[in-house]
Amino acid sequence: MLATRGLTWRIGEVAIVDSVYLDLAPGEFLGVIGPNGAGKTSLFNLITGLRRATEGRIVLDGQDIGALPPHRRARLGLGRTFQASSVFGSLSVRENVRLAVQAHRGGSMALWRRAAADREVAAAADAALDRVGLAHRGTALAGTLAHGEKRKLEIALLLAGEPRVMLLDEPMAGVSAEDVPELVAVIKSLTGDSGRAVLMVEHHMDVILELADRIAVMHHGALLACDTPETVMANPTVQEAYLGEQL
Amino acid sequence: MGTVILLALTGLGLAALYFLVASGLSLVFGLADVLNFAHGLFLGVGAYGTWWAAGNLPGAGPDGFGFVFAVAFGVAAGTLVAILVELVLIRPLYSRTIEQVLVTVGLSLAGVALLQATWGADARPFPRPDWTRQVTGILGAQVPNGGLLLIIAAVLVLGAILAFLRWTRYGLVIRAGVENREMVTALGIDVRKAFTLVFAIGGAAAALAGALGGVYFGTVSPGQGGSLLIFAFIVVVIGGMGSVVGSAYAAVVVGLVQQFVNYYGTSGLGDICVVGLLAVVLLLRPQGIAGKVATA
Amino acid sequence: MEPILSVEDLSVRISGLHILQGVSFTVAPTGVTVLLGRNGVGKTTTLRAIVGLTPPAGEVRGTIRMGAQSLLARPTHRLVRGGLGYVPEDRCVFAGLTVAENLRLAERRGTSPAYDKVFALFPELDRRGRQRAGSLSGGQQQMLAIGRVLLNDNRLLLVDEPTKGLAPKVVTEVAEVLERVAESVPVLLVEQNLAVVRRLARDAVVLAAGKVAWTGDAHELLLETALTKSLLGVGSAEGASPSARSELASPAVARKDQL
Amino acid sequence: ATACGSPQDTATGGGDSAAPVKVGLVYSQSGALASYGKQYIEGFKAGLDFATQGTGKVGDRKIEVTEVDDAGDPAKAVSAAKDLIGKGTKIIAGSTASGVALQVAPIAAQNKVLFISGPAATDAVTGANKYTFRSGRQSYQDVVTAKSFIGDPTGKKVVVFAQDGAFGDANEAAVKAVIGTAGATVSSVRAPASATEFTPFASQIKAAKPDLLFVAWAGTTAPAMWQTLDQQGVLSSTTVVTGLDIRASWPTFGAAGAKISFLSHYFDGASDTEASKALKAKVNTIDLFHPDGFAAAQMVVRAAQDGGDDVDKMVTALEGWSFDGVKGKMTIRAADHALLQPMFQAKLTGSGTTFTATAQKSLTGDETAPPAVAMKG
Amino acid sequence: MTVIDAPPAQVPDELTPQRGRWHRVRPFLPLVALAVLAILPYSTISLPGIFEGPVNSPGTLQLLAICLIFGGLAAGYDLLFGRTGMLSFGHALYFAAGVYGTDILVTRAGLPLWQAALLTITGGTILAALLGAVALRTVGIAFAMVTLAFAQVGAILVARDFGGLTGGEEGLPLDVSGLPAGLVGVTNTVNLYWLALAYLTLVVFVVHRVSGSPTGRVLAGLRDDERRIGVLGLDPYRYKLVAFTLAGGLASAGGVVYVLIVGGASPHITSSELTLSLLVMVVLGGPGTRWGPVLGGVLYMYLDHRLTAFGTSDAVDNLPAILSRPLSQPLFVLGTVFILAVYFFPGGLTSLAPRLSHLTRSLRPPR
Ligand SMILES: Nc1ncnc2c1ncn2[C@@H]1O[C@H](COP(=O)(O)OP(=O)(O)OP(=O)(O)O)[C@@H](O)[C@H]1O
Ligand SMILES: Nc1ncnc2c1ncn2[C@@H]1O[C@H](COP(=O)(O)OP(=O)(O)OP(=O)(O)O)[C@@H](O)[C@H]1O
Ligand SMILES: CC(C)C[C@H](N)C(=O)O
Ligand SMILES: [Mg+2]
Ligand SMILES: [Mg+2]
Repeated sequence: MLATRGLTWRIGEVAIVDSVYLDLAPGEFLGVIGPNGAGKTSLFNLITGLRRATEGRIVLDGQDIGALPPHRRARLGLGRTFQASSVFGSLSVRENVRLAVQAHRGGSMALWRRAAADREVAAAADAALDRVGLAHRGTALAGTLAHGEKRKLEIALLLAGEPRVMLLDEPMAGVSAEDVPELVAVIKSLTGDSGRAVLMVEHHMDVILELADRIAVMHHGALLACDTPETVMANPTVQEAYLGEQL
Repeated sequence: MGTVILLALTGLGLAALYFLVASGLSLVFGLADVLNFAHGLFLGVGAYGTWWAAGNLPGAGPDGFGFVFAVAFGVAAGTLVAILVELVLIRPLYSRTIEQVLVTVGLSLAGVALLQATWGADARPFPRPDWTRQVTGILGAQVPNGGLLLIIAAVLVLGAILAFLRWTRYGLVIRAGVENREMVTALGIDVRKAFTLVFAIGGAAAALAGALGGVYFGTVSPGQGGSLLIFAFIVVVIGGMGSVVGSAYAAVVVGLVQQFVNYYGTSGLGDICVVGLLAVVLLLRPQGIAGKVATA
Repeated sequence: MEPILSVEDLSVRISGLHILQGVSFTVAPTGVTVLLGRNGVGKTTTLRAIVGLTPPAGEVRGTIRMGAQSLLARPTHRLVRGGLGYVPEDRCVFAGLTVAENLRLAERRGTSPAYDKVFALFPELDRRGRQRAGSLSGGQQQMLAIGRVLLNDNRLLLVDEPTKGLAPKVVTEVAEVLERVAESVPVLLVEQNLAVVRRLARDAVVLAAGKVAWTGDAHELLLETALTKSLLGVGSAEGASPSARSELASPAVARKDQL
Repeated sequence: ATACGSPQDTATGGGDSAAPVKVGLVYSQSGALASYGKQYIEGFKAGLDFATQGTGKVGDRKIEVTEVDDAGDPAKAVSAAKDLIGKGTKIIAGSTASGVALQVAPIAAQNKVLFISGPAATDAVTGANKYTFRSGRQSYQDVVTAKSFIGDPTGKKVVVFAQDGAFGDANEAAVKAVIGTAGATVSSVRAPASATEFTPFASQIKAAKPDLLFVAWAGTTAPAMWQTLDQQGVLSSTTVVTGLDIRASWPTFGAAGAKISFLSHYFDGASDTEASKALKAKVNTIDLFHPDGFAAAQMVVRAAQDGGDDVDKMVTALEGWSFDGVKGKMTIRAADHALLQPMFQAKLTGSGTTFTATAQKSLTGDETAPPAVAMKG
Repeated sequence: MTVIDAPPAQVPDELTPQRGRWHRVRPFLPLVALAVLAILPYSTISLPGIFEGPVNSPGTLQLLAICLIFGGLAAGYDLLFGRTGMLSFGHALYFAAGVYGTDILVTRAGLPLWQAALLTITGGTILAALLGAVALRTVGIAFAMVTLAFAQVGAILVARDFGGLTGGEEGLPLDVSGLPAGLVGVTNTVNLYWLALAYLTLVVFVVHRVSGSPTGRVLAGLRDDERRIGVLGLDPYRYKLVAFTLAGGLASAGGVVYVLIVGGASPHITSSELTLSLLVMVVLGGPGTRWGPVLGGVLYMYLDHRLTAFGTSDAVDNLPAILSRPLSQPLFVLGTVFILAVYFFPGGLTSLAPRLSHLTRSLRPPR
């Protein structure tokens, strides 16, 4: 479904992302792990078009999307969350999601229709909020949410776009341990549907192990391994490079 | 050949004037994040301060040491006003950029009007040593000494500011404070002092520009600062906000382009070219020549 | 033992929201005291109130004392110079400055900076001295943020979620560093990673709904799964019954350690 | 008073033989031209005193002057004019800036009130419409005076150095019309009004080697411009003519002043008329635009005396009228309302801050008469 | 656990239904205000000190008309600044295009007014679209400076008086001979007033509808996080260009009305100071609110015009020189008023209303 072919991003001489070959099958959940600074976020930025790759191709459903701007890629079904929450701070939580729904429905340049009158959009937005358990915060300004709530809202924004490929950048970062299961459940419920593929960066190994079908390990911009969780966890290089001495 | 040299050197004189205005603007703009429309006022205060001192202050005068003293007084006055503006008006509004713009816009209106109310709308002859009215023959070109004086002053100011930012602790604090004021405080540093300092430096550079600009133009008038300000802004942006070195490059480019195009093209084309240059630079390199680098 | 820090009836409002509603706890003069609680309960707000970084729209009431000295209404930079080290939640390194400059900035007047100590803990920082901090990875930035504070002698360290977004290996490293630091300086730590809490914490303070819900020995808290469940809440807030909620906030529960 | 009325009400002026004559003065009290405005109003007051023999009355009717500040902004001037007209004012005078004069003039014509433009120098006010007059000089008269410096222009080479824009255009056009048609070749060097560095222009002028350089420059950059012309040796290589501005600007010429031939609208001591004595008694030192205010007052009194409240009669009373103004004999040309007036040649001497202007020659109103233009409206 | 109620969302007010005592009446308040403004010229009430003459005198109506125009302009500018977060320093250009376009077409080309107006508004809109297409390749301060640069070119072109079209620094008086009689002459000032009122109404209505529309929602999103909008699948550039073009078109329409009211064009409307004043107006009133920019624009222009009278009044003249000299400079007073306004009404004038109601509520005895 999504494939990268020798994807490389250099700043000066340094390859931040170094010739990455990835394949994501429909319905697959691929976890990405790797030490801090391995280039995971950078890889996401390349795939979603926020950065231009210096070499290599990105193929979605057989189409090379490497030259498209971010919004065109999103319209082809690529959705992502950000490592640092990025929600529309001055809009209410519900408005945030409505905007995402609207974007998904085509985002026509309607200047004269009343947005609030669009019941379908509102219903879809409420459904997305419900799914992440934020329905009760609908009228709050997104900017005033606590960190964990923002993470949930990020996922709701993603959900609203009904992407076929989801890229989650550390969705658990900063979420209290006790809220993790809830968020994991939400993410799990997303992947069940209709052959949606997920690429998720996460440092919580238990979460990765619970969710991922395969795990890709990045190190110094390159792909160190990409295999089933068991194989990857048993790999001594991975243990040395990433996991270190377990607590 | 003589013409080219003359145009180049007078263009550099113009560039020096732009740089003196722009360097302070760029520092305040880039580092303290204040889009300071009142910068022209500091310039006016510097010019009027020098003018007033030369006429009224014992020991000061239009010549020799008296003139140096008058300029020092003007620069001190500009610096003082800048410090007061920062302490009284800008400080309570940190991190509220738009309000700061508004206040400085208000201040530029009120300040210029105040100068005008005090000393009248008309240009006043500026006291200056006679040698600044003369010319120096350089390779067949009769270069005005006032312009040469500006060039020398600009080079000195550039060096001083760079040294300050690179090698002093306050320079470091200023560069860090730009990014995250709160965090600088959380490291145990009183960041407000640093910003006052930035205003003081900016005010001093602008006041010096006012004083030397007065020498160069031969007059002072309340609106002088404002008209230089637009080009100074252009210089700041082309050079990259916060970058003093960038401002220096940009000032040279702007000064020379203006001078040469005005001579070889038609009048007014120079200004349009400069504006066009700004648009082109921003479209190709939105961060300006030097980019937003806090490293001076 | 006299506590190093005591917070009494701390109340914080930010633009109309009553975020902390009378929080009281103390920090022991040695070891790590951990501040726990669900997302958005006000942990960060508490730390920021202690170092005087409440946003301009905010209002702080109550008393905060370090020793005999009241901290409230004193400017942040004074507090920090007085030996209160703060490592913020989002690292906040100066992206445009080099690593070395970030460290140099943190030197406090009148003390000699302990570069050898910091570089021993984080050799990476020594190697990358000339790199711009903005181009460091998240984990490297966290090391810089901690290293920056450790340059100086502190009477108390406030550390907000230092392991957030770090790889397990780095989490372990950071935990080790904090463990060593805590041998000489008391630490008030906000942490979500219970493994880290288990390893470091001696005392625990649990916040719920803007109030202190539990204080006491950290291991006692972690051992009793029932207690962690009810305090740190498994399941959503909507799920909890009203009676259970009021019980949490009631003084009887909060003083469990003194029973 | 009722609280309801028609939205198209305007006060109806006078009618009553003892009602005061309302005169509105819309001029710059603040803004860049404030000091011109100050001279204008001082001149106006002195002139009113002079023309009414100190009574401030025309017959039994008091002249009631309302002053409004336009700050040099045509929009404010138009608002003020509409306000005054709405209140029944039939005579408006003032306009320090040309831009203001040009936009107030049509308002006067639309509403059939008398408008006497002040210091605004633009030629376009002359012949603007039947209701518009002027109490000051116009650019064309400057240029004719300039011409008097070169004797026979045939075969001479004349360069105009002027700023971009209408002021410069008008001067260039006038030089071409006055000196060019008399046989000289006229070329021009133009610079942006905002220019701060004049070396390129000075070089161009020098390269042209003119017999006469006519400079039309207004604004705060003028001293820098003069200094550059001097430094680059332009002033000592040819005859340079320009208009003499207000006294405050004299010291800014510095040493260059002695090398310039000035044409002058007026300076203290240029004439020795009854009016100038009366004016001098009031203001001590007469400056450039005092005579304009003075003449405006004389015209107002004349209009009120002979026209009563009938604006058309006022127009008739003014058209073709000759009077003794500060400058000497002034004549309002009936065809286009140009104000024919004496002009002067002057030299500037002195140093430091004390300079004096001395008259070299004076030209009569007929000698400096601009060509008649057709009345536009 | 206390459930913390979220503060009233500062979402564009169109997007959230308002509750409260007033909520039944509220939707009609603008209509009432419009009606009052429309019949105002029938009143002969004098407000000494506030206006020179009775409300229906031409001078007062002229002043009000100018104020209304600028209220509309500020509201249009707010579509860029307050609602989309684009800081343009060149908005004056499109206004000036409206003013000079109409003036030149009527005075120099002799077109009938309606044709001139139509051509000008179309031209102004196309100009905004073209320049916007270029300028929007940059963001933030760079965008502000590119727009400033374009406007500066406009100002230079006007000042240079190419082909004698613009009249340079002297400006270009409007030739009224071909204009409808109802727009000419002091007695017809009221018609100009109604025209200005119509313009203001149009702008407020358009801005209101647009910001309540799906596109308006995207604009609000752009203000917060442009990158996010892109990742959601919307092209930020397109939306910003639409907002820029629309605002430019509204500004040039304002120019058409303004040239009729003032009876000519003068170069100071091309200056960057005008854009800065627009910014001041919006911030003074309250950016992103429906009425704030309008109020700010009206108040600014009112002060700008009236302060000249204040400066020359006897009350000021009688003060000691140290006070009367600065006070007789209108710009000194205007500048000082802004500075004070920033400190005393942060968030703009419209933020006063909720604060006042807070005050009254706390003064009311508890029940
Ligand atoms: N704009 C940039 N300029 C220079 N270096 C950069 C830039 N962006 C990223 N890097 C560098 O690229 C490397 C990879 O960064 P990236 O953010 O992709 O890491 P990551 O795997 O997401 O790490 P983490 O788990 O800490 O978030 C880091 O060493 C970082 O310093
Ligand atoms: N500047 C602010 N304006 C409005 N509300 C705020 C502000 N800062 C924090 N809050 C609110 O205060 C509450 C507590 O926030 P705080 O960041 O202290 O929580 P936390 O316990 O640190 O959460 P987390 O574990 O997610 O970091 C949240 O509900 C948040 O929405
Ligand atoms: C320089 C002055 C004589 C200018 C004149 N007042 C004008 O407005 O045209
Ligand atoms: Mg990352
Ligand atoms: Mg927190």
